[in-house]
Amino acid sequence: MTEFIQQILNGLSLGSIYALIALGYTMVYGVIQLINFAHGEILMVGAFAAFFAITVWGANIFAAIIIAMIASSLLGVVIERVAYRPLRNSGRLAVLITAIGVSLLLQNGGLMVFGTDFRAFPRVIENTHYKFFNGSITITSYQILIFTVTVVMMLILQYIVQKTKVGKAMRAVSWDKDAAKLMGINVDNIISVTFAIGSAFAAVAGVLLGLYYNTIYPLMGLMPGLKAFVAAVLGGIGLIPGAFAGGFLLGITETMVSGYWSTKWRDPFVFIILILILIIKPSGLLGREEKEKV
Amino acid sequence: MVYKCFGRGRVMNKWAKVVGLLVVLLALGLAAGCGGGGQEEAKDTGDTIKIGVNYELSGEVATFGSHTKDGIMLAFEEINANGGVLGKKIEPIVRDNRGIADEAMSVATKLITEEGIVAHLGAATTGCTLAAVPVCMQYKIPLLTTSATNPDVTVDPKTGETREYIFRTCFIDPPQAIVGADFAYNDLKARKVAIYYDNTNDYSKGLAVEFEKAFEAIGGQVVATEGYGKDDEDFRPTLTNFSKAGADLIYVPGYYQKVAKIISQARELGIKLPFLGADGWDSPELVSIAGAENLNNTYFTNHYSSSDPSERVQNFVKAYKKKYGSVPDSFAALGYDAAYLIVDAIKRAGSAEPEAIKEALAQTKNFEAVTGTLSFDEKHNPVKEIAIIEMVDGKQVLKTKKAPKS
Amino acid sequence: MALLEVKQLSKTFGGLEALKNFELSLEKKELVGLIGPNGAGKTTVFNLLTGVYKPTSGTFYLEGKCLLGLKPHQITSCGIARTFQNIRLFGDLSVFDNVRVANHWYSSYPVANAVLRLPSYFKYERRMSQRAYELLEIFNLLDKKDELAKNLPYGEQRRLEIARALAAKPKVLLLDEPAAGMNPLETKELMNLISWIREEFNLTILLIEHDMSLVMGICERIIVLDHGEIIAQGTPEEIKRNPRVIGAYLGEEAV
Amino acid sequence: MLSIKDIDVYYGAIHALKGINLEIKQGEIVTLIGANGAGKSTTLRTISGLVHPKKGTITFEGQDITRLPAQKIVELGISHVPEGRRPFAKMTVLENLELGAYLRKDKDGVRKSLERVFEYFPRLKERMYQKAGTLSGGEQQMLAIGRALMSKPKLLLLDEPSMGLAPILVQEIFKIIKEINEAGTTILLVEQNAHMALQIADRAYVLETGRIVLSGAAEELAETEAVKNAYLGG
Amino acid sequence: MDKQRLWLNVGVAATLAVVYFAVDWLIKTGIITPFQQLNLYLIGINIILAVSLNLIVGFTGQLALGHAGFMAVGAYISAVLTTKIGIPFLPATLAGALAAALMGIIIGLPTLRLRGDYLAIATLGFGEIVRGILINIEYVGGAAGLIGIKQYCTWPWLFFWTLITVLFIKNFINSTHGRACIAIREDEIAAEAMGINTTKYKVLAFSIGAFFAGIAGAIYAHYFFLIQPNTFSILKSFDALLLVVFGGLGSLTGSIIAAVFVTLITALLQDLAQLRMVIYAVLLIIIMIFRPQGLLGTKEVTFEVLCKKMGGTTWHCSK
Repeated sequence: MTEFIQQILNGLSLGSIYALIALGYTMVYGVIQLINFAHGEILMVGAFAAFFAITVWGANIFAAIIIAMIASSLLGVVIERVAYRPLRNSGRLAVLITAIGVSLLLQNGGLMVFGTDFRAFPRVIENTHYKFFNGSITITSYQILIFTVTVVMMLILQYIVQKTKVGKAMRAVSWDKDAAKLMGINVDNIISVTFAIGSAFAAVAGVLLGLYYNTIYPLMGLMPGLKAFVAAVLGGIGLIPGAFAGGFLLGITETMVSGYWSTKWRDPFVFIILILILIIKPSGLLGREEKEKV
Repeated sequence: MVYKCFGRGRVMNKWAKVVGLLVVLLALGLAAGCGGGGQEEAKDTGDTIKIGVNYELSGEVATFGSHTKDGIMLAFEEINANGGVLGKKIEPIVRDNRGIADEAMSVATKLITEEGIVAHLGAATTGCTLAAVPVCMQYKIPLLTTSATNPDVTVDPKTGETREYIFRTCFIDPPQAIVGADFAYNDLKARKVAIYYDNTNDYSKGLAVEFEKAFEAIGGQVVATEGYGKDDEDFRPTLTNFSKAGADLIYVPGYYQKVAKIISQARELGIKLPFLGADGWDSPELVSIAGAENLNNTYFTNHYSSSDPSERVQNFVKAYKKKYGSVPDSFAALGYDAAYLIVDAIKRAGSAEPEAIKEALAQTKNFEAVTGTLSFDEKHNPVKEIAIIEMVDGKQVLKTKKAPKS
Repeated sequence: MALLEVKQLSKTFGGLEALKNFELSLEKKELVGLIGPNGAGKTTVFNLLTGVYKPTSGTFYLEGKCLLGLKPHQITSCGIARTFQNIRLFGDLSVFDNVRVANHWYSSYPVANAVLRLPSYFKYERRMSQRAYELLEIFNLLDKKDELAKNLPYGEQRRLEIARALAAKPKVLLLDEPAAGMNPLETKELMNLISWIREEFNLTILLIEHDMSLVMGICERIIVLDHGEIIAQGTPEEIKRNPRVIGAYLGEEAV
Repeated sequence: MLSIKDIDVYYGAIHALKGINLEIKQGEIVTLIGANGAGKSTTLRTISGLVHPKKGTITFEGQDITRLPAQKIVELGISHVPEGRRPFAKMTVLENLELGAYLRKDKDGVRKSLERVFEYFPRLKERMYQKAGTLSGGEQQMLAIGRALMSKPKLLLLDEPSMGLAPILVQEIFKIIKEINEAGTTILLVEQNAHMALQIADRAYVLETGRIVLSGAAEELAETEAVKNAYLGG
Repeated sequence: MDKQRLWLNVGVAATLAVVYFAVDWLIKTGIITPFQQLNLYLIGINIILAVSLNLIVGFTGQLALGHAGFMAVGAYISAVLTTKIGIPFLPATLAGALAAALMGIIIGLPTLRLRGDYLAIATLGFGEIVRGILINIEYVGGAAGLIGIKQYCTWPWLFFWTLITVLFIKNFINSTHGRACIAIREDEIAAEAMGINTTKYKVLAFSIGAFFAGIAGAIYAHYFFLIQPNTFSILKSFDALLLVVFGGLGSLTGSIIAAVFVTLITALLQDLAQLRMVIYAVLLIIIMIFRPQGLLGTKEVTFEVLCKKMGGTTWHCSK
């Protein structure tokens, strides 16, 4: 039983990270229906920005996170301007390919600029272990930190989108760009803001990933990015609570499969579950199936 | 009339785009040319000996490839500075195979048939090396790999015959696993071990299998075996299972970036058992990722130790540090050795003909390398001592050297 | 026996009753109009009859055969074809191909014949083309046959949609607001066309329309829906004078 | 108030508007009638900045707005009710109306405007917290007009307000359009239903394939043979 | 009309024969270098991949990201048959392709309810499942891959299979079945309403696409000596999708041109070592920005079009 609880806890922390990355993914998707494949790389750049802020300028962790968020936001906005905006009225697949191109560029550019080594992310926060039930269950302060940050970020994002003026404008742009323009909304600016916020989230995820796993690497965003995308789809893409739920479901499933069965079969198993869920609920866990109006 | 103007406007627009594209391409080409030019040495052909360097410089295993390449380039630089070989300079031709097998084959084909190399260095991973092997066999060009440990690389598994043109500077899995098992049983007095290997990596898998064989052969017991994937970041569940299985040592034959996390996560969970690993551990990053303290009571088998006091090793470490600013890992050392070995073979053969180089390579005896004194056996695998390194407060300490008893 | 017999058809969308106990009986070659305010459930009737939606209860028969639970393409092959309120042409296909596609279900040949270009491929293709020519000629679209459907002007798109529906060889044709977005002149032409194809193809037609001049002009019978229920049916004259219809739909001035 | 001079508009290779000239005076209702694809909607989209003309100028209250982006034009006081109503279906009625006042900073003024909209359309008040997508077609049209009014426009562009609506609703909507105009908002109305449009409009323009072919006082135009035959069903 | 078509066909066949024998001769005499030859094979494989994926994505409008999975099935089944069981190349290839087609049906049937990005992610998952399973099967070499495959694929085979693929899919597209697929792409509901069994055609498109991806896999395995699960990762699926989008969704000739172009670019960039992928990525972005609809859009380059372009006689060939 305690082992089960431990596995759940491990799953929750892994899930938090997926959820945090998926939030940014889903937000960008929600507004412009673009699968921003470069999201994982934006995360990587954020992590490196924090890394350099700490190791070179001696910044503390909060300053480092702020710097990472600024760097990632700028990058996100620039990517949107340069690579996605010219294609806004083109087919979706063209943008998808461009996104893959941007992702490749950042990965390989990262390898050239940052080098091919795995780098140790400084342990700027003490990782305390809290033990329960005679030490059979351990919770680390990193796990608590990641979980809390993810929940808080989700609530912030939900607040921004649902309650603020910018959020309403985002939803309007997401539904109908021309109609939004007629309301006096500057669609280009709103999309830039969306990318900035989504990328800032990615930066936070990147820093946490670096802290949690101790390493950063130019290709570090690849797999978490893909998994987070899967999580976002699993929960219902474009939905903020969906990204949250999908991330946790994915994280817990992964740890359960590795803990009780075998790590070897984890990925195939996770994807089989994904397909099964999609077959039963074709628009994800929380997505409502929208019949096309005839 | 209006329509015509409009039509021309569009054409103009298109031309503007094409011109723009060309300008960008040209700029990129120039940038690329400069970048590429920096890599390669003097290009006056005729008077140089061309050696192909086919490595994983991008993609998921770029770390290995680029470190090996760094070691190789350092060696060639030194050799050229000392007058080259047979009165000629070495011209290394560096290509990236992205860690993809078909790319490695394509690179090998191009290097051999278009660039005219006389010997082929690479690749770092078994997969890419195996893709280059048939090409080198076909065109009779000696291939020297630095870190492909799979036995099938130098021996055709179907016929059991040694591949005539294929050599390697690293030891293969069995000797390393045998020494590891020997050390675990006799020096660390371990009786029950758990094995945790990288399931997506044949190197790691091979070591796991060989270690299990060797350890059980000398009387030990393997109580748990588990694999992890290359994308796994969370090893806590499995580690929790291991400590329950009653293991008194955990053998982790993987690469440092995962190993470091496995160890630090184990220590987090309060698992104080000794860890034993293999050459994949060798990287300065191991310490920075895992934390010095966590690494106490861990050991690994390796090609060499940068803390080895021998003059040869220390000279290499110093030169490498000077050029690249970091301590060389095994990949760099193996690459460095491979470059010297090829040149040595050319010198001994007195000719830069592939056939002659191959003959000379096959007869290599007691070649003094950074990674030990090396001779090739009949299977073109190096026979050399294996270093066992202990991690003490974040420092690599040469614990002992052992020859594999098979 | 009536050609199309609809019995007690109902449809609920998440608690909202879109259609309640809809009854309809269409005789061969009848031309019936379906009118009512927005959201009254007119298009829902079409979607139920063509299998796009599954009814919550009730059933319907074509020539005595129960069509309940069949997929849309199966219903089409039983003899019901339709047009759409918001024109759903195959935009990137040519006008000609739009019509040929609708021949598909009764004039197909095995994939192998197509891939190997066996004689039957040519035979059937010729037959399909022939039929498409004829229909395009009738609808005066032949000179536009190679244009992409999306590039046609609005009125022609509406016509093409009807031509495409006819190519599916229906016994019953459902037209959803065929005159929407047409000016009175075009509407008049359309009325003539509808009457003519009914004779020519022996069709039974059910149409939804807001343009009262068209509905009153050519329908023999009109059914009025409001909030999912039939509130009146009868001849155009009867409907025009029906106080419930005036209150819910037509308004005072239209009388 | 608004004057359009010689504008040419292209959609890709299609020449949609060919040298359109148009004039709207303060307080008028002006209607554009014409067949589908004649360029009526394009004219509105050009005025509101959704598309930009290749040549020609548009001036509003003496200011050149030809090249201004859509949001600037809204700011100047032109509000456009697009064809097909286009409500933000997943947002509530209230949120839709609030978005209409996106650029306004005067909170009290916005509240007044909201009350005014609810006066015109009491049904919207009843459905304030309902998702716009669940409204019926007529209610959506009311919402679209209401949303446009929230920016307190001087000029209201209406694109096919009667499209797809039951006759009884068409009458209601037109009544309210008249009311809005009488309360001081200038209106440019694009209508398929020429009959209704000419009844409430002061002046009218007839568009055919991207050109203005007729213009004049609405009553006079309604009497001309050409208009009668083509647009009023004889 | 028929006579004209006959002459056209004869002309096409003659051109193809000339190309075949010319290349055959050039290879034998060594004028085509081994490296060029290798790229010729890559071009062939890429053409097959792009054309078959275009049927699914470009013509039927179903976004699929699992093409590498089908390719892997074809590669592994055929390679196991030739190396472990000793079956000749042709039947092994067909078996591999049929197995892939079966996979196409298996993955196609349940996932057809999914639309757009949901289908994309489900097919992506399928590709990863195939890869994950292959890694865990020791019989086929696990992660290290299957080695010792004979290089059975020679120029005649490559030419034959590329030609068969293109002809098959071209003929399929230009038939009522192909029109049915395109109708589904354009408007699924309307297609269904016009009597098209959309499920059947989506599964058909998936299985035909998968079949030829399987062929590409078999050719790949029997030219490159070894196959590894990681070769058939999601990146390979992206590569194939890239060719399709780059050539133009719904343009077969576009896919072919894109396959040739991209393979050559990759080969040319090889000399740049680390920089190659950076430049490749930049090129990709630039090209997509300048031609978002792909090289040819939905147009095809045919002999007719070429004749017209060159100002020759126009073929009034009413279809």
